[in-house]
Amino acid sequence: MIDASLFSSALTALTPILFAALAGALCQRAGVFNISLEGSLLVGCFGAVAGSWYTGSAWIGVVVAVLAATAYSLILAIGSITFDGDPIVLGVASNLLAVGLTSFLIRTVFGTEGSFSDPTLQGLGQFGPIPGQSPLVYLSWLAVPALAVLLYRHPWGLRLRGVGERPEAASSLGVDVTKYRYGVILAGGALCGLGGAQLALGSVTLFAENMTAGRGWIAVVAVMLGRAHPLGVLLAALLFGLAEAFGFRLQGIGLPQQATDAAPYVVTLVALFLSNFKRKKGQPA
Amino acid sequence: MTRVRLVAVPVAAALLLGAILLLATGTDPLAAYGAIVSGAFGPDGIGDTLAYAVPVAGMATALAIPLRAGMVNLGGEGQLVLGAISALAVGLYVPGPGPVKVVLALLAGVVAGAAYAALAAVCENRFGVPLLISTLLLSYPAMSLAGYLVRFPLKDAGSSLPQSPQLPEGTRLPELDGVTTGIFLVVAVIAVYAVIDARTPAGFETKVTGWAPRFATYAGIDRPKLTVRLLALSGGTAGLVGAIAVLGFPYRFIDGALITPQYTWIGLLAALLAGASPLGTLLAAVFFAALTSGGFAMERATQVPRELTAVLQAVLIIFLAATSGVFKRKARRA
Amino acid sequence: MTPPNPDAVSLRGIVKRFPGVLANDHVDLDVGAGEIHALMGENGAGKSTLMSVLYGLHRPDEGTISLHGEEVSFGSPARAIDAGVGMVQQGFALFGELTVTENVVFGSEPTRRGLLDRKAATARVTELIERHELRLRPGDRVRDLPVGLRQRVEILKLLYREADVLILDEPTAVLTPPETERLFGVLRTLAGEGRTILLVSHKLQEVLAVSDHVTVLRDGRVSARGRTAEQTAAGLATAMTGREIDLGRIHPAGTPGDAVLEARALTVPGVEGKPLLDNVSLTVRAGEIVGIAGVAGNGQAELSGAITGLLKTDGDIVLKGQSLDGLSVRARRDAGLAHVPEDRAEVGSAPTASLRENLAVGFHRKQPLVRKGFLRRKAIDDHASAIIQDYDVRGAGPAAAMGTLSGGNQQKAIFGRELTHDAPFLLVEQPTRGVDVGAIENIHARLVAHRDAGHAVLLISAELSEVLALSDRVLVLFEGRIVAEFTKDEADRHTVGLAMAGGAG
Amino acid sequence: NASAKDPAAQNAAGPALVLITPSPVGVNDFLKLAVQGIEDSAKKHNGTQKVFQSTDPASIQQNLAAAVREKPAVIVAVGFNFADAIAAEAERNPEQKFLFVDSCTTKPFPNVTCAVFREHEGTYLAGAEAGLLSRSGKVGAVVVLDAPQFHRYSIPFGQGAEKAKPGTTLAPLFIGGANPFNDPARAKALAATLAGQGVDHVMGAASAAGNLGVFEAAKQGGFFAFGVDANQCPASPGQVVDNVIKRTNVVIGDGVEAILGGKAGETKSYGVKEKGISLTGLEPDASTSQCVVAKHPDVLAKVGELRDQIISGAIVVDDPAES
Ligand SMILES: Nc1ncnc2c1ncn2[C@@H]1O[C@H](COP(=O)(O)OP(=O)(O)OP(=O)(O)O)[C@@H](O)[C@H]1O
Ligand SMILES: Nc1ncnc2c1ncn2[C@@H]1O[C@H](COP(=O)(O)OP(=O)(O)OP(=O)(O)O)[C@@H](O)[C@H]1O
Ligand SMILES: [Mg+2]
Ligand SMILES: [Mg+2]
Repeated sequence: MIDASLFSSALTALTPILFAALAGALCQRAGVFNISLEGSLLVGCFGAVAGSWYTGSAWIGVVVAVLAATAYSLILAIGSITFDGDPIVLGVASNLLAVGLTSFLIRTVFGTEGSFSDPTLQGLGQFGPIPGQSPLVYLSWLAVPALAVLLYRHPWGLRLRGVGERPEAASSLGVDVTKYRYGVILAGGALCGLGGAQLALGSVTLFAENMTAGRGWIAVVAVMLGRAHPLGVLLAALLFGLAEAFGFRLQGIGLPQQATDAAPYVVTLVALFLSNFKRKKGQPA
Repeated sequence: MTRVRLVAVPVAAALLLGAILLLATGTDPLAAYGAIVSGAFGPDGIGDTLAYAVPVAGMATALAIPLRAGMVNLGGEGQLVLGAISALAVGLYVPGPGPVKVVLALLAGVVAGAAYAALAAVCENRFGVPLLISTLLLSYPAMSLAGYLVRFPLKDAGSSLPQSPQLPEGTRLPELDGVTTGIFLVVAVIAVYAVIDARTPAGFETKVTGWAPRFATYAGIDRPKLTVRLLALSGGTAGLVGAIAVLGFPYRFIDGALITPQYTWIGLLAALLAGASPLGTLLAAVFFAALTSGGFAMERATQVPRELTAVLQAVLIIFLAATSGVFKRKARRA
Repeated sequence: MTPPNPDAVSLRGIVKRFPGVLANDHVDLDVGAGEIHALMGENGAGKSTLMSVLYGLHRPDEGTISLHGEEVSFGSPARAIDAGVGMVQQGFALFGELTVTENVVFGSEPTRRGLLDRKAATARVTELIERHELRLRPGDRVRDLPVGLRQRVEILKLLYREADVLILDEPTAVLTPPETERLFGVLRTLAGEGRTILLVSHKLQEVLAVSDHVTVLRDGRVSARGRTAEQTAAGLATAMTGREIDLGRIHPAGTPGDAVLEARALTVPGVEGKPLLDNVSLTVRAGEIVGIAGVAGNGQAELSGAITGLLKTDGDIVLKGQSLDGLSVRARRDAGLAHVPEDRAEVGSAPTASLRENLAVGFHRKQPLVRKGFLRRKAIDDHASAIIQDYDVRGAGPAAAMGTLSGGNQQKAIFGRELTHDAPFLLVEQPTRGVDVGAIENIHARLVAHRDAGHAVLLISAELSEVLALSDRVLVLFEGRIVAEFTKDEADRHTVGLAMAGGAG
Repeated sequence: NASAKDPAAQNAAGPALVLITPSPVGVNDFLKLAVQGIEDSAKKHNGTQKVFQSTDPASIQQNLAAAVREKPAVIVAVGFNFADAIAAEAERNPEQKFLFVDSCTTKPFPNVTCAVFREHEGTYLAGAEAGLLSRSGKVGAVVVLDAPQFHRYSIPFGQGAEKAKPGTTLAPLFIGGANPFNDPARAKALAATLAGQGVDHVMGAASAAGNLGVFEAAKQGGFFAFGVDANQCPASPGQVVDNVIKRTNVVIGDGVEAILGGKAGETKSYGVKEKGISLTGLEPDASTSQCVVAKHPDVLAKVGELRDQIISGAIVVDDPAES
């Protein structure tokens, strides 16, 4: 039941979620509620495949993914910051737009529908000591301490947390709240771009309509469960990835697929209960 | 008047952007838009539009109810599906005369959806899991459960598909011109919601909670209780929509059939767009339904890909968010 | 033609307009180095606006700013900070989740190899704390600090930035007399070092006590200015309001009747052993105002929460013979409780909703607003109009959003709503915080009239003079316990002040 | 895109044909073959054709209704999701002729001609290939949903393998999740999971996009996969052993011809015998198919024998969907 390939497949599966959850955590810290992760991931997937296809280089694909998802996150940034729109409306709308837009683009850019792939499409390939993992997998793990350092050891992180807690106070101390908020949303877009690139060029090498299949929403949950701390988010994503990979095993021993489908969500919910119980202790009634 | 202008400007902008997209792909925008309008509201299309509008408006109303108090229910899909499968089970297995079974099935849908949504409220009240997350997380197991049920205990014996048997003739909601008579139930729910919202103390307390949660608590409005109540109403409405769906054509539960059309998400968008006001939500839902059915008609008639309407729809919302005060950020915390 | 010894700060002809409001109308202000300059005026007179212009938060529409004779133009606080201007804003600008050190260095952090240099930051902050005897611990989280200490963190921020022009906008609004004294001590020292201090305040006595010069604004224009030594309280009040104000008004004592509210052994456990509210018992009678004096953070919030039911507590409360044990907020209100909360924007009202809706809250399940289960629009309108008229809420009709009212008028509306309940017991918290002298007079008169109509009133206020002026009995809350009780005659500034600092009981 | 592909044909005098698909055609090989079938039919009968693509149950119903309004000679619907909708329309419009491919209405209608496939026969043959080629004695399948319809791609695979090499075991896994028909990453993870358990031949019935995930896993894990519907070997040369092909184009051509010829209301089942189902490796162009099996003539010979036994009725492959 538990073997190296369990961890290996869990690792591959959680990487896009981890990137998106880190994006969400960063935004949360700066007081931006970002539920457009799903859409940004999908745009990243598309950008990655388009970039790789037209240049023949997977790495340029990654760059295009980052640029595309970053540009896409401008919707949330401009809408919620410059025009003070509701971030939930914008998030739901941009998730829906991402599905429509990428479907539209497969038709216009690749002249096909549903999905696009080609044997000559360049993927990221394998790298490093763990078999079957793309370089972006390692990058996602590096991003965790990097973001932790940024948030807790760098002046930007301090200011960013201040912006998240009391924007008017931060602004009165000469910190440009708008700039920081734009910064986190765009950086979040870039992280989602990496997540999308991993999904479309690392996990597999193709683009399929709506291929993110809810991973961005899981990231939203991971941000919550991980209390918007990079390490916490990593643990939450890991928990989800392991629960899913473990669910695959359980199918192998005869549990119906529908039961194993539900497992990761139930595990996550239980983890949320437990983490809240622990927090509740020691507080006044 | 200003309200009209607030909506008109973004609509015009979205149409313009759509026209540019269309020209870029070498299509006459007027012909395409004409096809959408005639496809959505023409004699052939209005039925399609209404058929979409029933579940979308129903789900939009379901999600608007807690949204009025600033509570976002992201678990509409699970509640919808549970309502559908419960109604189906009652319709199939409870003995009795047809009309009674229809009523019982509808009730079962309402109760199942309500109970499940209330569970999410309890998760917030008792375990501190924010509603947004608890509703979302609970949604997936519900969909899996329904999938399991139609795969095993409720499966259609004659078929190899993950679907239930059809409900017997008498246990169905009849159709009028391809539109389920469930439309009257949905309209009734919206009417009741509109009256409660505008004219009753309960509706007033809901709105107060939406405006300023701490003020509501100070004034003696019991938020945990209200959360349970609103979620139950929301889930109950979602369950009703599910029940109407299975009691209507094709009179059975097919795994995934209520999920793939995105009724829930489009409904949520409509509710958010209208600030959860009852009539605004209905209007927005019908508008989105028309855009969807018009999109298919346009594709059939002009070769323009229907995704264009999805793009138009989202662009419109983003323009609305950006240029008008229709849904400015509220004092709402996740 | 620069004068030989130019002023440290010189504002010339400052004009600042907001949509529909002329907040500053050609204001001139000169402040010398080493001077404490007080700025006074009614709510909305334009004090904060003027200071914000100086601090770079607003750009003036007209006029110039000079520092030490050199004209400057700040686009942002960052530029003002660089030029040596610092500001403690009305209400705090602190981050509760961050430590004292982090709050202090926020925005101009010391770095080493690109990262935050925590050591250097702590060392610098510790040094400043010691030099100015501010008695703070650099590692404490600000959220855990009482208000008085938070104010010191604000001062520390200015010192850290080496500001030589210090702006303090109503810094004493939340401080007790001893804390205020300490703050003024620090200010005097700083002025002695040659720094320039601009102090915004509504409190006449304070201004007279601490400042060297004073400028009064009315409706955005300077209505009086001069050396403080040459001013009188009555003169300043008239300059602020444009009318005579009876400052020394003594309200006659009430005639207490039967006990309305009896609280016994109220206890709220704290995080680390020490209870936040410790075995508090008190009685409030009909026709009596009982004042709770105390430094903010000594259990006032918990006491209020215990009574209103917003907080779960041990102990027992009886209102009009009915035990409130286990009753919800709503049941308590039904049992005869009315409540004016401390935070009028978030707790006491819904700023985005209309006045009509704000005023209906609490009446929305009762006759005549409801008939046969349905709300009556006309009745709701009439209800709102009546309160607006009775309580002299100015500047808006029933349809206006609450948030568009001025602070004083918001407070009047909330008072109107709560007093209209005609409940036997009224809990009032900080009724005049941030409200100008004119409005204070009005609110105080209302409270006394309410008492005289036979209601029981529990007044919680950080404003000692207010407690003394209104209360028939004064209880002092210190570290969660009632440490002293005074009758109206016994209570005086000195003895009560001493008890508030823990020096009695 | 959606409608007439060949404007010149619009003026043709022959019959009008409408094809309705349950999901976008795109790279879906099964549907691509259907489109090819309708195009060939239109050309052959000098008629016109249109394709309406649906995305969900609601749009299926609408497209069908729209097609009925056009009153074409034949409405062709491909995919099991049409059963209820066709039954309803056929009842309401007795004059309209329907060709229903891949499934049938529960109740027969005189104006509905059905063409169904016996995919399990092909899967059985593919399983036999897997059994013969497997070194580990373990074969597997990655299938979209855990439902009888889709068990046609898993259970017979194991049976065929067991037949070819007794003792071979089958491990099936199902995709499920939030988006079972479009989640290549999950399909890949499942295939990799199977490989981790020692499986070295995997039947891929994971949807158009999902199978690509299975093939990638095969490439990375050094194992082999089988495709469905059409020749998927070129998608991952060297990794795909063979494919269970469904000749939708042929079936549509036959069906349209029969209906235009006046025969309607029949159900015809297409299996190996009727050449509706086959393996790429058993086709004439196997050598250019890029399939791995082409390099194993011995295997093909044995599988060819099994095919003949199925055709002759000596072997009857159980239909897992009829349990
Ligand atoms: N940030 C703001 N944006 C828009 N309008 C504002 C803002 N702040 C205050 N106002 C408006 O300016 C007006 C005066 O506000 P302010 O609170 O300063 O009044 P005030 O003169 O102090 O009244 P009072 O003496 O009753 O407290 C109000 O109508 C208020 O709505
Ligand atoms: N951002 C703003 N937008 C619009 N109007 C404003 C804004 N800020 C202040 N005002 C208005 O400008 C006027 C002056 O306000 P300001 O805050 O300077 O008064 P103040 O003297 O500080 O009053 P208080 O004693 O209540 O603090 C008021 O009428 C206020 O409503
Ligand atoms: Mg004011
Ligand atoms: Mg001010």
